[in-house]
Amino acid sequence: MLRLDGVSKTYKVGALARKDLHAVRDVSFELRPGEVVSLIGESGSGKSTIGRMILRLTRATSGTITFDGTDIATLRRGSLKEYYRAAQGVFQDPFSTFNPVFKADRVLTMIRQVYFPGTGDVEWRGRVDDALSAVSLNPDQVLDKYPHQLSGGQLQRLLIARALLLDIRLLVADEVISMLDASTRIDVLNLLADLKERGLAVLFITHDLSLGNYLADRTVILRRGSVVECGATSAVFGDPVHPYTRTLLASVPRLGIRWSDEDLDPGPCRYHAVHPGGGPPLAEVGDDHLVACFAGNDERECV
Amino acid sequence: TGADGPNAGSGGDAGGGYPRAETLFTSGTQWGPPSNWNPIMNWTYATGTVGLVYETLFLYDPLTDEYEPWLAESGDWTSDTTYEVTLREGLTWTDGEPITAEDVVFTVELGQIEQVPYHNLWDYLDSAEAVDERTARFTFADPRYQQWANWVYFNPIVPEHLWADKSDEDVTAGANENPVGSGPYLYETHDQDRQVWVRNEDWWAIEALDLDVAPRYVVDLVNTSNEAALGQLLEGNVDLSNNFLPGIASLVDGGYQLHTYFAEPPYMLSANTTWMIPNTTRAPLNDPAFRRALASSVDTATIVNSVYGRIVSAADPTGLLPIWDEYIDRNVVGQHGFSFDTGEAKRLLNQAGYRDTDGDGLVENKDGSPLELTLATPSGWTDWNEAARVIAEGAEAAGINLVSETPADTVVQDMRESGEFDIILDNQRQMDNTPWRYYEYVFGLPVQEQQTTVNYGRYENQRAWDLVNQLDATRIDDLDGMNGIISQLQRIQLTELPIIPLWYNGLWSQANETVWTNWPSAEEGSPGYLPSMWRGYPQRGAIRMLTELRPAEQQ
Amino acid sequence: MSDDPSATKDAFTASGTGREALFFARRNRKLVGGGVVVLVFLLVALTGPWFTTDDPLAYVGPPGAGPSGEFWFGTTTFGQDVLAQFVHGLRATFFVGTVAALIAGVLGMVVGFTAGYRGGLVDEVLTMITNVVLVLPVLAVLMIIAAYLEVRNIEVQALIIGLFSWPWVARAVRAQTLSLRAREFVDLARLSGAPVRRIVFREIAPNMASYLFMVFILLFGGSVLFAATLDFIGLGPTDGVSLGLMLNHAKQWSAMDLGMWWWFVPPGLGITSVVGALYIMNVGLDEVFNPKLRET
Amino acid sequence: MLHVDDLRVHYRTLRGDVRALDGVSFSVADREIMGLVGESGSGKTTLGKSLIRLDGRMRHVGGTVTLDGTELPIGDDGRMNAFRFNDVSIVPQYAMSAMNPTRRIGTMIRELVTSRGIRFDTVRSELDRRLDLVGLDREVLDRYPIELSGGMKQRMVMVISTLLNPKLLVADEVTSALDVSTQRAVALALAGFRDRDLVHAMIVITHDVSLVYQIADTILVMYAGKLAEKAPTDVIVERPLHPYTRALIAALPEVGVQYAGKRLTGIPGGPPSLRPPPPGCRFRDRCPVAFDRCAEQPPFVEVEPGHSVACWRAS
Amino acid sequence: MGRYFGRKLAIYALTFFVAVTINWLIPRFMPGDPVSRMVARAGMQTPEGVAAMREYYSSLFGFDVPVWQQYLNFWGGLLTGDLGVSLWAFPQPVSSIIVAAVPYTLGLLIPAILLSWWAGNKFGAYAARKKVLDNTVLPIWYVLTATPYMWLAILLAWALGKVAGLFPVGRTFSASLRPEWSWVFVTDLVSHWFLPFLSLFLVAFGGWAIGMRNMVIYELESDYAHYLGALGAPGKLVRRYAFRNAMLPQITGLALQLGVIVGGAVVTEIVFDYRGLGYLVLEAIKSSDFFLLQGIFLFIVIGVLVANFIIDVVYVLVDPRTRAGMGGGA
Ligand SMILES: Nc1ncnc2c1ncn2[C@@H]1O[C@H](COP(=O)(O)OP(=O)(O)OP(=O)(O)O)[C@@H](O)[C@H]1O
Ligand SMILES: Nc1ncnc2c1ncn2[C@@H]1O[C@H](COP(=O)(O)OP(=O)(O)OP(=O)(O)O)[C@@H](O)[C@H]1O
Ligand SMILES: [Mg+2]
Ligand SMILES: [Mg+2]
Repeated sequence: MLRLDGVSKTYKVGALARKDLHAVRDVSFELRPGEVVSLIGESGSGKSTIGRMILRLTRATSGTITFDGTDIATLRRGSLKEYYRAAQGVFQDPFSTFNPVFKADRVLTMIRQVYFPGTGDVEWRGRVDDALSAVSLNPDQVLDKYPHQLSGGQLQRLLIARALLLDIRLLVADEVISMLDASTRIDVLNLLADLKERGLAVLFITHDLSLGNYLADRTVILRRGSVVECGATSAVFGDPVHPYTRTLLASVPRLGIRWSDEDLDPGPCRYHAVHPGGGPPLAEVGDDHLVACFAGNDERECV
Repeated sequence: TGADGPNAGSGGDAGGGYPRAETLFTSGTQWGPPSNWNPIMNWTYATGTVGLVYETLFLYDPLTDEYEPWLAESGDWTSDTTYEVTLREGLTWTDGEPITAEDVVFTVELGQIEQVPYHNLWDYLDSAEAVDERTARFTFADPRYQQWANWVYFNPIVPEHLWADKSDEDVTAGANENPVGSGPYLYETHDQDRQVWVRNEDWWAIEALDLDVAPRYVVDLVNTSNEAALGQLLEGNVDLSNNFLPGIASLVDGGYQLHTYFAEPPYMLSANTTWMIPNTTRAPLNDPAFRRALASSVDTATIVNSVYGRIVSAADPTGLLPIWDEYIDRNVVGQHGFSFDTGEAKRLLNQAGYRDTDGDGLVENKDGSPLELTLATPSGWTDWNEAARVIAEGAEAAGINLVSETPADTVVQDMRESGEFDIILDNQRQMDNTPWRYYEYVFGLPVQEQQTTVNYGRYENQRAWDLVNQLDATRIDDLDGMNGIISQLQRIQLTELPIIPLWYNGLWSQANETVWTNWPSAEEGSPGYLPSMWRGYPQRGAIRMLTELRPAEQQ
Repeated sequence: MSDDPSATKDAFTASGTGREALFFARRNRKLVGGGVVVLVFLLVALTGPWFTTDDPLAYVGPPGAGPSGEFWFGTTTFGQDVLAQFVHGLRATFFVGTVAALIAGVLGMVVGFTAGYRGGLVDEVLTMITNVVLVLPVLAVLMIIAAYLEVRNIEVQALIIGLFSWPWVARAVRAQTLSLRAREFVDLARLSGAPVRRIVFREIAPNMASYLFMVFILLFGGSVLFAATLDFIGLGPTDGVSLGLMLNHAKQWSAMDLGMWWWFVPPGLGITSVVGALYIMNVGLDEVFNPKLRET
Repeated sequence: MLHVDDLRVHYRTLRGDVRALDGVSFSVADREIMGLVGESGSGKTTLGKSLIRLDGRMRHVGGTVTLDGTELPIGDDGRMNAFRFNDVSIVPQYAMSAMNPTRRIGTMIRELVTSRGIRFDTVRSELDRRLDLVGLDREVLDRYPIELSGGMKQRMVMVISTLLNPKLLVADEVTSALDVSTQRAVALALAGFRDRDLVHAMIVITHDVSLVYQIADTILVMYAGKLAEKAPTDVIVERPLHPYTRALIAALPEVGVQYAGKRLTGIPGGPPSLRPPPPGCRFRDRCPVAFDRCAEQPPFVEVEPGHSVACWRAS
Repeated sequence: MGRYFGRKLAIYALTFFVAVTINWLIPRFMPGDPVSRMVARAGMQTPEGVAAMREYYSSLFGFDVPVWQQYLNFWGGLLTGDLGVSLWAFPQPVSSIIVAAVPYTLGLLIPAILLSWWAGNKFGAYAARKKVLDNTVLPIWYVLTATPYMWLAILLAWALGKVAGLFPVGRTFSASLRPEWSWVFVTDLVSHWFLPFLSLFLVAFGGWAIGMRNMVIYELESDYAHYLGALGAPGKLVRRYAFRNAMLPQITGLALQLGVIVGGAVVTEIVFDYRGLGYLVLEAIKSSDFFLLQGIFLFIVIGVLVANFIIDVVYVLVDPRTRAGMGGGA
């Protein structure tokens, strides 16, 4: 359904935009209906940039992103609107996703103005109630309130409800839970899981490995804009190959297991084992399990 | 008042200043830094260049109507077409060279350069020659006695030995630093804000006329504004202010030791006439009847009393200055003169066919089209701006839609020269040796595309112009002859009203008596000279003011 | 002071808490006091001309008379009523301040929003222009322009002042827009298919409302002072009255040397009071909108 | 040895006082790292700040804090100054911006130390040692804060705060803004300070239970301005008694756990308002096991050695 | 860092170019032709005289070549310091008139700008920490900034000069003195300088004090100040840091205010009849001396640009954040 092909993003930074910052380099992956893909990486690795490119909030510098076979870069006004009917996003900070000047339910009204101008009040109210109950929100508690009167979890769910008002098939969830309390967070995660059951594809962006693992069918590990490892979640988490992935996993604080220095040794470069003389960016090391060369992106030689 | 008081720097040269008791501080003439000392550039040279340094053949005193031989010992018409001038004996330039008839001839011949202001001298002058060391003879093709009399007192003689090598540009636009003349003062120094002259101890008049100038230094201060000058005058930092100082009337009796020519209104001598100049090429201003109605609508008394606080006086209908009183034909004025009378103005309008057809209280043109006139005065000329408001109000009261506008003065100047105006104010004729200069201004022909000096209203009356030329060719001592012509001119002027005289501007002059006394005054026993340092006034006798000044008694 | 980054820092916190702001507004002595002064002067400016003569330039009294029962503020050298000139002049002051502030505010906002929201080359160019106008010595430019304008009335004056006062507004608005643009509700609006104009005016601008209001006050004050300066040096309107022109006239007719203090004290006091009260109101507003500055 | 006894700290606001700390009593032993966890708004930061410096709106309403037998004058800003840095110190939540941006770090430290009446030379060598300890180059002292990465700044602040070997160190959310690998380094550095006995006792505030589990000896759980439970780390994780603690632990996903396999559940509802808080047990409304008695505030009592809890069901 | 300055320089160069071009356009687009003006002033009576003079002045002012060449000549003259001839003080070169006036203006402006900035900052920082003081002086400062320059100047001149007679009003030094390095003269110069200086100082002072006060309040609320407080650093150190950091925006503020302050000097010089550039501007305007006006405008523009650049450099030197930001690294 959604396909990224060699997508790169270069930001021009510095005085007179003379410096290039390669935020995303040559990233490719695919998202199928009803599938959750989690995109994991440390801060600044380009996760949000990928999400924004998919939502066409930012344009890719090179590569193509296709949705149902259409290159989204070609979308114009009307067709873009249709694209947004099917693909929506929810962001990290629920408080900044709401315009603090206005009531929270304005995000719903905006959808009505653009997508359902002809809908009657009663019918609309019905839709809103449906969407809210899908995210287990009580309409009386959230409608007609200012954002600061609602909790982060409520706001985040309201945003998902907003997406549900449309017939979305793809949801980009960019760190939707990192600002939430441990207890609230799980509710939102469970909600996403339910949506997946309803056939929704979710791109789940996070830096928290345990959360990425909880939900995802497939996992993509990003480092400095490049994919270092990807594949089925069970494969990536069960048999992390790339040293970076291993470091990440070893650093995750887990209840019941204290940090130790084991598991950090990745052994010889598995990419080179497959492609000794170099080859595609990712090498297949198992069933639905790809990995990049162990060397960083900057070094040419793998030692 | 601290270091700034009149006695500051009284330690003499050693103290770094000009000894106060020996220095005369003047202001009111110089409106930009002293920038040239070229007597030919008679509109811009540093104050004192002519008079204190360069001198003229004669002085002319308008108050007594007398010519006083100055560099010249005498000057006479030896025939109808020849004039001979004899210089005093033993005159020298301040560099020691003798002043000779050749210098006089040279100066006159400079007029052949087109850019020299008196170039038109050669329209009627045939030749000039030095007869001997001291005598110069001028032969005229078409003698213009009045103009020539004007020339001999107004234009200074320059030294040939220093000027002969100058290029035409240098003569007409050069700065002439280090001026060498013959007068009572020498160039001392100048600065952005002042011109300083120091006494010439070898001045010829000390011996020849037993005259000497009292102040050792004359410091002429550059003006920034009139109000600043007032402050300086009140503090005694300026001895003579030739600035327009509104409100001075209320200060004369205020214990500031202020002195004016008259002790009561108008305090000042009248120096020139302010006219309202209608553009006679435009309807309805081309209609003498309308101009007359307009003239009657002006409340001159309010201008004199309120705008000027009575330091000016209302003008005679002819506009001739008080010094020219003898030339005014009272009969003509009695018959054709005008005065402020709103009712009369309305009557005249009605009679001439200007009626209020749309009932707004303002008359329309004869053809019924709306009539709207503007009176332009340069912005920042506050007294004129105020006066223009009063004029506009008076006109409105009479039913004339007259609006006062204040464009930048360059704009007004352009309007004036190109004739792109309805009505303006002007006052470009000073008191002078002959009313011919006045009538030349009023009737000057031919009208050119750009009118740069005369007849801005573009009034065309060949007969009047012929009379003016006839007047010019009349001898200056032929009073009856002059009056005969002038009377005819006045009849034309008052029936046609090409200009509308309103008030006499003063010869602005206020002195502080703290340091110097014996200022010119109308009082019995005081010197009656013109109290002004304005350009052109030293030769009108004002230089004699300096010879009459006395240091104040020191306490 | 006008470009004070501190003023922008917490502008966001202003929003959404309208009732709280109102609560603080009413309690804030600076805001209330300043507001009262401004309102009183506004009232005088609006109604005053009915109580004084129609023509403030008419010669209605004795020349140069001090304040008296008949002429509260005395008369000018010509016998014009200073009070009448004052109330008419106040009108001009409010007019110039408002119009110039509106022009500069709108220009600054348009440039600032465009530069901040569009970014890229548009931003570069606009920022460049802004900086160029910003470093021009504005008063010198205004003087030159004013000196050569043939028609000079209050409207023109307000216009040219407005045309040169916008750059710092543009800079501030751009900076705020940049930071607001990065906020996620803007992305959300884009995801909702809202057009650019709507995003700028319905999403970004309301968040800066309190800031823009304060900017307007500063612009108003600045314009009034600018206008007074121009008037004073004789480059003001060529007709009509204004407080600056009164000062100009008082100076030109030597009110100081003639001891006519009543001629030059009221106009200056009027300007200072109005602008000062507005500035103090601004501090009050800042305190209202910005919790950090509130007195505890 | 830190004793906190019935500490009450309120925030003054227009609409009445917020009772952010409503009677908390606990102690921290020497060489103990105590993790302080709880939901957002439960009063963790308030507690940390109370031990160091009350800000303008905070009011010390009651209770005492005793450190090694000396009572801290926490309500008196002036007298408290003598204890700060020397005896009690903090690594603040905002470590990213805690250093003066326009001063070289070394200069700032020198000025800070000097201002406390200590000659810089005397701590200079110690400073270098500490930098080595947390893995920072000594040359960072010549740099400006902006030239350091987040993790470096965090560690730098730790070094500064502990420079005078305080008896008590409060570390507030020191790792929240960092990514996992840096988080680990910083947390371990923190534990290192205790291990080398540079700090006697430490309170580590976080909302991440799994993180404190890695380094803390005991964990104190707060809920809505009150203490819920305190116990040694393993006890809290394995045998929590308070229903809130249990729910909190249960809501933590772990690597390897998938929703399909083990669906975690959150805690329904939200914490009560603290302005003023409702009577009785504050967790009552969200508690699956609440009963009548909960209308009364349960005391915070020790149910076994080192394990205290505030719940009627538990005691 | 080089790139940062490159960019700044580009802006300044562009500003300069724009300003010069505007400047060049002035006499060519505005009403009133300088040539006619000179001719008219001379009162030429004969048509030949008028024609000859026109020709002379046209070539003197360089109006006798095609427009593009006039523009190039203008730049050429500019770069060689030839700003043409003044009409107001004909035939003095504009440059020498400006050179004579500049010391007075700078003597007035530089102390007024720097002292008001320094004192305003000191005082503002001081007031920020004392609630009572703050509440009393803040309104005064606001009133000061709200005061029209000229009114304050008039009041000072009237009260201290005319009524109290403490200081002379008008002129740069007494007319009775010769400019020289003597005690009498210098005292006189200073006593004339004082009131204009004071008026400029006062009006600017309020603005700086307010700015500083606000900045310090924010700085005292910032994280590093809280951290220092938590470590028991004495208030003195915290305030010193707050002051230093608050100073940085004030430096930028100084650059921005320069243009405005130049304007203030114009007015002050008018009120006090002080012969600096401001007085020249007005004279040039009054007498439509385009060339002088062009020259002064250029001078002011260059002055403001140079001052801005210096301030930029200073700013970079004192604020590590800009340096780090500029490097592009960090
Ligand atoms: N608009 C932009 N202009 C310039 N650089 C940008 C822009 N947006 C992001 N970047 C840079 O691109 C890189 C990737 O940013 P991105 O936000 O995608 O990272 P991320 O993985 O989402 O990080 P985080 O976990 O902090 O959200 C970063 O170095 C960031 O600084
Ligand atoms: N300045 C303040 N004014 C009023 N109330 C405050 C203030 N600061 C905090 N509070 C309130 O005090 C309570 C405790 O806040 P505190 O910051 O201690 O929580 P926390 O546990 O640290 O939360 P977080 O995990 O979000 O940091 C909260 O209800 C909060 O709303
Ligand atoms: Mg991100
Ligand atoms: Mg906290």
